[in-house]
Amino acid sequence: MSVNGIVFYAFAAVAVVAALGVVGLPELRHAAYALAGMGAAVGLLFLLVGNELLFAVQILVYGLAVPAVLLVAVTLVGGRSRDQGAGWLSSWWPVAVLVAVGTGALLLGVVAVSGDVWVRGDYALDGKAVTQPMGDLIFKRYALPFGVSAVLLLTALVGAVAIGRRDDLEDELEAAEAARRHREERMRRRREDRERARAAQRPAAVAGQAEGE
Amino acid sequence: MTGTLFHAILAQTGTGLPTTPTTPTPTTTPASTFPTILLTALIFSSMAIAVIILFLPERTRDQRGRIRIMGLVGAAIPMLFTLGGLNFQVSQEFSGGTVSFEEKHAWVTSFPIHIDYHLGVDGISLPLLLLSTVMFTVAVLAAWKNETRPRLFFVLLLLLETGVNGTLCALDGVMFVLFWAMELVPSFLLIAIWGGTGRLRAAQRYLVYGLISTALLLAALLLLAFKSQQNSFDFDLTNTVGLTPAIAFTGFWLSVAAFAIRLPVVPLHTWMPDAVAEASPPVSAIISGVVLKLSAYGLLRITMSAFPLGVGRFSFVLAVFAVVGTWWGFAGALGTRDIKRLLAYISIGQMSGVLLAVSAGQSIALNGAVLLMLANGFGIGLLLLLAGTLEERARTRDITRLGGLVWQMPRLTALWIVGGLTAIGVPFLAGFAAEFMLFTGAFPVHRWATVLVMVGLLLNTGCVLWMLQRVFFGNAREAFARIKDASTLELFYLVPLAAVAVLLGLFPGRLLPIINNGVLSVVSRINGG
Amino acid sequence: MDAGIGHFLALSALLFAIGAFGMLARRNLLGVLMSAQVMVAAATVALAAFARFGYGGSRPLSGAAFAFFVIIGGAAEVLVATAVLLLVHRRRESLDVDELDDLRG
Amino acid sequence: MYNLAWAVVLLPLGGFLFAFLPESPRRAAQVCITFTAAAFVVSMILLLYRVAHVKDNPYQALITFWTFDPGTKLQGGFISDFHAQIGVLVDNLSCVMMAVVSLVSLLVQVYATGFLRRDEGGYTRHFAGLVMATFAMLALVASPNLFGLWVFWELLGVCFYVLVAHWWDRPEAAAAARRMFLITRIGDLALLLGLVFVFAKFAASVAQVPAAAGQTATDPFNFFVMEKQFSGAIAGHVAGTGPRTLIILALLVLLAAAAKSALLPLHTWVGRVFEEAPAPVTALLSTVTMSAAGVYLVARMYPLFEVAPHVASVMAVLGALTAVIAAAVAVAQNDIRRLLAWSTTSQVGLMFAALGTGAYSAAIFQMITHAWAKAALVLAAGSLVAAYRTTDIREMSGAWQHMRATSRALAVAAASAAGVVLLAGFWSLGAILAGVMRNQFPNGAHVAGWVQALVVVCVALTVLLGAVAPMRMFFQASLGELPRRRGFQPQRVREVGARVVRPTALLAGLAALGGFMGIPGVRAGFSHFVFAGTTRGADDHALAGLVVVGVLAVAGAGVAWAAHTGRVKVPSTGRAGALVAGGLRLDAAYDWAVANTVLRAAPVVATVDDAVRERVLDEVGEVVETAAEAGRRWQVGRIDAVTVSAFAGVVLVAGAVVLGATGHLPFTGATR
Amino acid sequence: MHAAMLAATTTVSTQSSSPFGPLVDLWPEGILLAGALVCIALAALRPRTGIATYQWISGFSIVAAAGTNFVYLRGMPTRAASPGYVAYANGLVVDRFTLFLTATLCAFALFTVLLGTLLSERIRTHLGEYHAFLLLATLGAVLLVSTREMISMFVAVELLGVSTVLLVGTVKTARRGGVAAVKYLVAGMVSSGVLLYGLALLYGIGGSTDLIEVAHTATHANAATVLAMSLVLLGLLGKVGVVPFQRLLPDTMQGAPAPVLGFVASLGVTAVLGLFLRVAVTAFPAVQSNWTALVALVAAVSMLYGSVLALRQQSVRRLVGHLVLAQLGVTLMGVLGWQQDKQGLSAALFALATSGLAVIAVAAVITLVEASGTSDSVQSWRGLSRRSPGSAAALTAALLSIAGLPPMIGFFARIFTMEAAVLAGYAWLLVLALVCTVIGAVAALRLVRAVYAAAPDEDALPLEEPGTARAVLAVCGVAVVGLVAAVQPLLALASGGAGAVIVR
Repeated sequence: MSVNGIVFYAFAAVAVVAALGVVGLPELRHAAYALAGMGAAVGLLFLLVGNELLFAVQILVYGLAVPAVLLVAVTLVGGRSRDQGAGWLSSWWPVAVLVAVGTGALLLGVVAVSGDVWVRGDYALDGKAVTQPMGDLIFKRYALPFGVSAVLLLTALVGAVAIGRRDDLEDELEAAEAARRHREERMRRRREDRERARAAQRPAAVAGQAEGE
Repeated sequence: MTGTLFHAILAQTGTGLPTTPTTPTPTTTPASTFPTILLTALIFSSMAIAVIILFLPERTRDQRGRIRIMGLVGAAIPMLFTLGGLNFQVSQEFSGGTVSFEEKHAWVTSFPIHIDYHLGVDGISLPLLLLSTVMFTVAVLAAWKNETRPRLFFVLLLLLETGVNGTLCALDGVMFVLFWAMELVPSFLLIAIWGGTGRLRAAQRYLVYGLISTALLLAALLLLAFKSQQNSFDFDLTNTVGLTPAIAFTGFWLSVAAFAIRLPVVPLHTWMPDAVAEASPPVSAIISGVVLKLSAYGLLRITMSAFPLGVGRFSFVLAVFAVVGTWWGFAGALGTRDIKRLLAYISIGQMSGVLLAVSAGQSIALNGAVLLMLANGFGIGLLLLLAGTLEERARTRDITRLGGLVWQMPRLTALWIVGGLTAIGVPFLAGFAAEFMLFTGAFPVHRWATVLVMVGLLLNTGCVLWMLQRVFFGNAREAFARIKDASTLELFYLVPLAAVAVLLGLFPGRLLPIINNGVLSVVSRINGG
Repeated sequence: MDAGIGHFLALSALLFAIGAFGMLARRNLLGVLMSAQVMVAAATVALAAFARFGYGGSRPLSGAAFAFFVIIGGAAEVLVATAVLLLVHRRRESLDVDELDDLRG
Repeated sequence: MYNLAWAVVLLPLGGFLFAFLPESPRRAAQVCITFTAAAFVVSMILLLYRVAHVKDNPYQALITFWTFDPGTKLQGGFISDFHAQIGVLVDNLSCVMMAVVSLVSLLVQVYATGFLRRDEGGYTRHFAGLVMATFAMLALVASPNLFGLWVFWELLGVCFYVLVAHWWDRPEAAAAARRMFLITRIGDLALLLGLVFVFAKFAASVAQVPAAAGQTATDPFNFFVMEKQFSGAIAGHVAGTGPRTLIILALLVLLAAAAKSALLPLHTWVGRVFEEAPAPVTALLSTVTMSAAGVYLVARMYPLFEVAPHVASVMAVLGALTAVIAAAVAVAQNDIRRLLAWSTTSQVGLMFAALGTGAYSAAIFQMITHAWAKAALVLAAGSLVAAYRTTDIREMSGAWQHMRATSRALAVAAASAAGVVLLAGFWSLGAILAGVMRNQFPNGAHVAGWVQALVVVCVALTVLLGAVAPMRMFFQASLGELPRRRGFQPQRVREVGARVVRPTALLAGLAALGGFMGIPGVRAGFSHFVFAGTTRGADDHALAGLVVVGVLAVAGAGVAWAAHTGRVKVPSTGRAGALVAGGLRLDAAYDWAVANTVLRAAPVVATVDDAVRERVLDEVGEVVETAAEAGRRWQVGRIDAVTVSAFAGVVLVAGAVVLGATGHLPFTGATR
Repeated sequence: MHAAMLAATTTVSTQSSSPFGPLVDLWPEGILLAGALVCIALAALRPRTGIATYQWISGFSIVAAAGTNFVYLRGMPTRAASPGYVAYANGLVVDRFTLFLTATLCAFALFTVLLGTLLSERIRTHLGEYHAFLLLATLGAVLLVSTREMISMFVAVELLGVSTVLLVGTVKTARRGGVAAVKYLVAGMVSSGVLLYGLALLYGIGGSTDLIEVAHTATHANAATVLAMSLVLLGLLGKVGVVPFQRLLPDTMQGAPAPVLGFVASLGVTAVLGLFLRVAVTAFPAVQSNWTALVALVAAVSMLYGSVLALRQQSVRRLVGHLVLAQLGVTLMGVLGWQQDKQGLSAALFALATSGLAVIAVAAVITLVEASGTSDSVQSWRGLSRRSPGSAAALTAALLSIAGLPPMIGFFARIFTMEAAVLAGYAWLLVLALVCTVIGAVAALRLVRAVYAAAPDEDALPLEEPGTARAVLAVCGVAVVGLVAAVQPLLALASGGAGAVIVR
């Protein structure tokens, strides 16, 4: 086994373990840390395939930024499920296991039988810097997605602010909203009362009419 | 029209010489000189009026009155168009061709299978158009006193009329389905809103059966369009193409099932007495008198024209259904105490006669079948309207609780008798020529079935008479002492209907050349034309 | 033995399945969000591996570029998702998948 | 000249239409009577003209009611136009019939003006109905083809449905009308089937029949065309037909006639109608319309029965049995209306027996004399019932003193009906007996010997028994003193007025003298004028018939006298007696059968419908609805439901597609 | 700013370019973006700006963006051989397909903007952002329908998805809005994950992010290709919201604010399904039988699920959601006959455009009804016809159209898709579609019956009908019926678009 192989297995093991941590650690805080670990491990794998740019971006985004945002969120919401007794897994987790195993089996199975279907080019990575070609690609060939990504990020930012901020007017709006709900609820109750009264009056023979909404 | 008839009588009675049947004299005026927008105008005028009514207010009495007037206008315009067209055709003896007033425009051409905006009437649809438009006009009058949501009522009624008239005029499969299904929702709502106590369930059943029928019809038409290799839904084209037996049989059964649901044919009929009994009188008259005739029309227009192989192959099965239908109708009529249900069962029995004609596939029988549709439409329609007036007065439709009403309402009783005798095919009323020709035509093909249908219809007769006797004759009853006879309005719309039934019975010969012209094109398909 | 395309793909599939399990099984929506990021990472691993070992066919490094955009898109997604989750939490005092069940038949 | 036939037919129709114009019922009645009288006058003119021009060919004129050229081949490869024509046919038979019908109708209507109270509701309706029935019957006898005959045959039934139900506030009256209508509808149906059968069998070959003068060659329903067709069929000249065809057709016609004329076992409506209908209606119905229509139909279709002698035998036997049984039952009746009803049935049975053995002229002759006698009897009986307020003849007596004219008419009519020597019935019964003994159809055919023997015996018995009932009725009602019983109003027993008496008397007079037109051997006699076939048959056995009838009739009258004076017991006790007195109770048996089959089954049908609708078809919908409801409830709102279902679905679908593509799935139908 | 940046980059244009030169192919996108930026800026600078201003801005942007279509159309080659202008390595394709869908999407967006009036009270803290998200979502949608390249596709999907999440959750105080946003988000993450993994595998097989090149390279129907195809298509269908993502539409529609409900079910669905059409017919020639089988399966189950589950829904919104789901199944059925001679794609495009209109009409009615304080339960919609006859009529027409009943325009959509499916050999699907049509119609008419046949609650208010909403209602309601007269022109346009998308 070459160094390359050893390094891969090491990073892969870390990534898998960290991923398991993300899905399996009861404490959300720990899961967020695990996510950072997984991001870093994957970033290192990017380095293994010789892509420094991706490595850098991955470490920045998934190693740092995303876990940080999530950690903040976790802190804001209190870290863990409110109901400690019910555990961190939803009640349907056996189904989830089944589905996940199915997914894994499907993907791994296909990968296993598809050893030679992948496209092979003549581009030799070794000894060549990829950052420059990557930059060319991103800014020339993929200029449109790049621009759109910028718009996407802008949207996300504006959206996060718009959704996340707590406005002065919010209480007022909330009161109006509560009034709406209250009114709907009241109308519903009244209607149900009327329905009951009508059903009581009506002889059983013409119960067919009760069907009408 | 009648003038020329009397002239003919006098001319014939004056001599003792052999008379020859009047042969159509070729005329030089082609039918196409008539404005070809006629049918479009006929179909959509009622819809246009409906749209106008939609925007009229209905708060005050005057406003409601205006709505009624508009409703009458919306129903009368198509009737005038139809009468004009009929008169034109009577004078022309359909010499201009099988289909007249034809309008054909390419509609959808981007698709592999084209759809045409193709309208036209032939000898089968024109008389039925008369039935439809007259009945709708009468229904508007019959609903004159309706004070609950008149706007919606008339809008729905006029939309229904558009659907019915469109179905009768459509000469393209998609247009046929379009109009065929278009009447579904208005009639569903008409039952569900203005009906009796069980209206919602009845409406629901009506709807579901109607939808299934539409789906089956669509399947049949798609099959036809695909398999006939004509790349068009147009009846003209698709009908001329021979299909393989398997396809023809499949399409045949699909279309038969579609129409059997709505005809209705036993055992698919169970929704029908329900719907007729629960709907308000004008609506039940329209549904039973007009809408259900569309399926009989469809049997001729689609099943027989497009899938003649199936008609030939499964003729006997259809005849069996016809026999079962008449007898079942009789038994049901005998077994019910509700006048409207009784009328519905009578109608089921009579429409089975149409099925018999279809199974026979003979021109005489089919002529009789078309006449029977008219007679049944006018007769049952009249009776259902009368049942409405009766229920309005006596507050019940239970035959066993009624009696001796002739003392209070002699005029209405007279109309009941005319309607009843029309329905049972007494000479000189509309049903007579129909049944006679139907039996005469069908007998050579299905002897025993014809005999059994005849007996079944005879028994239907008995039911009608028995009902009339129980309801109207006997001692006057105290409970009904305050009942009044027909009002002027009621006479205004009921008497013309009865008159039409009588006229149709006296002079079926005026319509027969027209009808036969349409029937011949159908029969020619059966005979491999 | 060097790590080949198969290894990377196997790792990717494994990560994808793990992420899927987390998405389905985690009770807290933030946990679901994190698990989703595992799935995204699985995809980027596959893309990068294809870009390396498949040499990207006629379009060298396209996969790597794709991975780049995926990472950026993922970040945007996390941002918005977090904001929405915080909003919901502020209203409902809960982020449990089985408690937010207003929308039902 | 023969065009006058149109006037005969249409004048009553005019009467019907104009009857509704005047306000007063009296005027309406006058209008009806006037038009009927006009029709009678014209028909007499026509008859006399015809008598004077007896060599003329039959005259036909037609209105095409509707017709069309089907234009295509029918199955079986023949082409035929369809004709629905009505019209008039003037030949000897129809001339005579028109005259008799219009005369009897006229007299009955006159009688009705006195019989009915004007203040009663339905006066106008009654007259309109009578005149409409007259129109229907006149048009029926004048019909030149079977189609027209059937049309008016139906119309006649409808008219009498209305007429019989004149007192419709009585449920029994309405029930009687309904019973009559439905039973005669059987006949209508049979006749309709016959029409259909004719068209199916003979329409193809009409073109081969040479058109006679005044005929439409292509109308398969025309009587003259049919005559040729029948002979052609028996000779094997008409494709697709043969003796069997003719037998079926003849049976249908016989059934139609039997229902209309109330032969056994379809006679059950007659008694009820006699009980419930007004006397004028009964008089018209039992003489020249309903009963006569059946006889007339057979007479018109005689060419058919000539070539179907087996059916003729059936008809003869049926008629003879009906005659003798009904005569026997009539003897046992004490109800005057039932007595007359059974008597009528018996007489009509005789006519059928005569027709069935070739005695065509005799049957028609009997129909006419019977019409006069029975009309007089019914009208007189109506007067008696009105006077005595009872229908039981045992409670009537002494009319001779107080209702002299009616009683005289009754006496004459009863004697005539009984066949007392020299009265009309004597001649006609004699002709029938002679004809039966002769047993020869115009084409030379005859019924089997044993049939003939049976028929002869039956006819003779009928003459004997048939004389008893009317004579007994006369003795009982007229002789003796007025009855003394509680509530009886002697002052009511008096003549109502000339309008009632004169028609009765006139009819009785006809019943007395009208028979002289049919004295055998006289050159201008009835059988020289009305006969079947092209030439008149021989007059064998005429004298024998007359002698036997004379003896039997007198004997019967004697029996009646004996019964009246109590020397002979009317068999009205015991099981058999009760059965006979009750009129065989066939109607009750029918009622029972209907009630236990159809009426039991009908509600079942409604139940089945409901069950199918609600238990089966609604259930199908219910299954879908249940599924939908279950699915809706399954849509729990929790968020992982979305992800789990989505992911599971993705894995399943993708897995299925992948496995399907690599051939690991057994089902590969999706990968087309 | 972005426009400038985009202008500065060089493009790799392989085919003919637009009348404006390659850089200006982004006219509609640029206009929409500019509109969004203006909205954001205005919201930041003048927070008190009323909704009318934003509606003017957004409306103008949308109309202008749609208007550029005519400019493109003027020089558009009609021959299918050179279907249109291509730029950014197939990342931007402007052909008749794009133009048809762009116009459709802009129409949907415009209607949504106009419906916003009744929402303005509830979102007055972030009116500007709301309109910006609308425009950005439209931008994402327009990009989606004009790309056949993986990266652009993915980014546009993300943009549309993120904007939609924000729109669904835009009424921050609403109890259900946030949950709906979360549901949409979570489902979107699942579908994104699936789509992404599928795209990754596809890249591995095809060696390029350009689907045209992938189609040329991936010529073997092996397991990996099939899996990639399945994942890509299922991912995209997941974004649309058909089976197996069957809960997406009903849930989102139940929770979203009423105008957004229509937006999601019309614009969102149309855009992604448009992309789906392009991807399906472009990228997988080797596994054609497999992807049609998959689509047939999904279509069948969607139809059945949607129509059956619609039967008993208590909520009007969910009812409509399920009807739309069934309608999407029918639309997918049309995709089966994707070859040019079967016109399945035209049918699908036709169905998308028409059903979108109907959905917007329903959304307009829901907006109006709920603005009067009525909840979304079928029970409380009883007697609507007496409270607002016009709304009831439009609702009926629109529901029937979605359910595919004659004589509404939706019936034609159904006929065409059925025809295409049958031409492609899927007769069994026709049978199923007919059954589902019946069931779906029953479900739709249940609401119609409630609206017409029952009396309204005594305390129900008459509807307030502001001009813009009424205009939307009138236009869509009339269009649903009136377009029947214009089936052929519309179908011809769709057919032109469909002709362009099939690359030989």
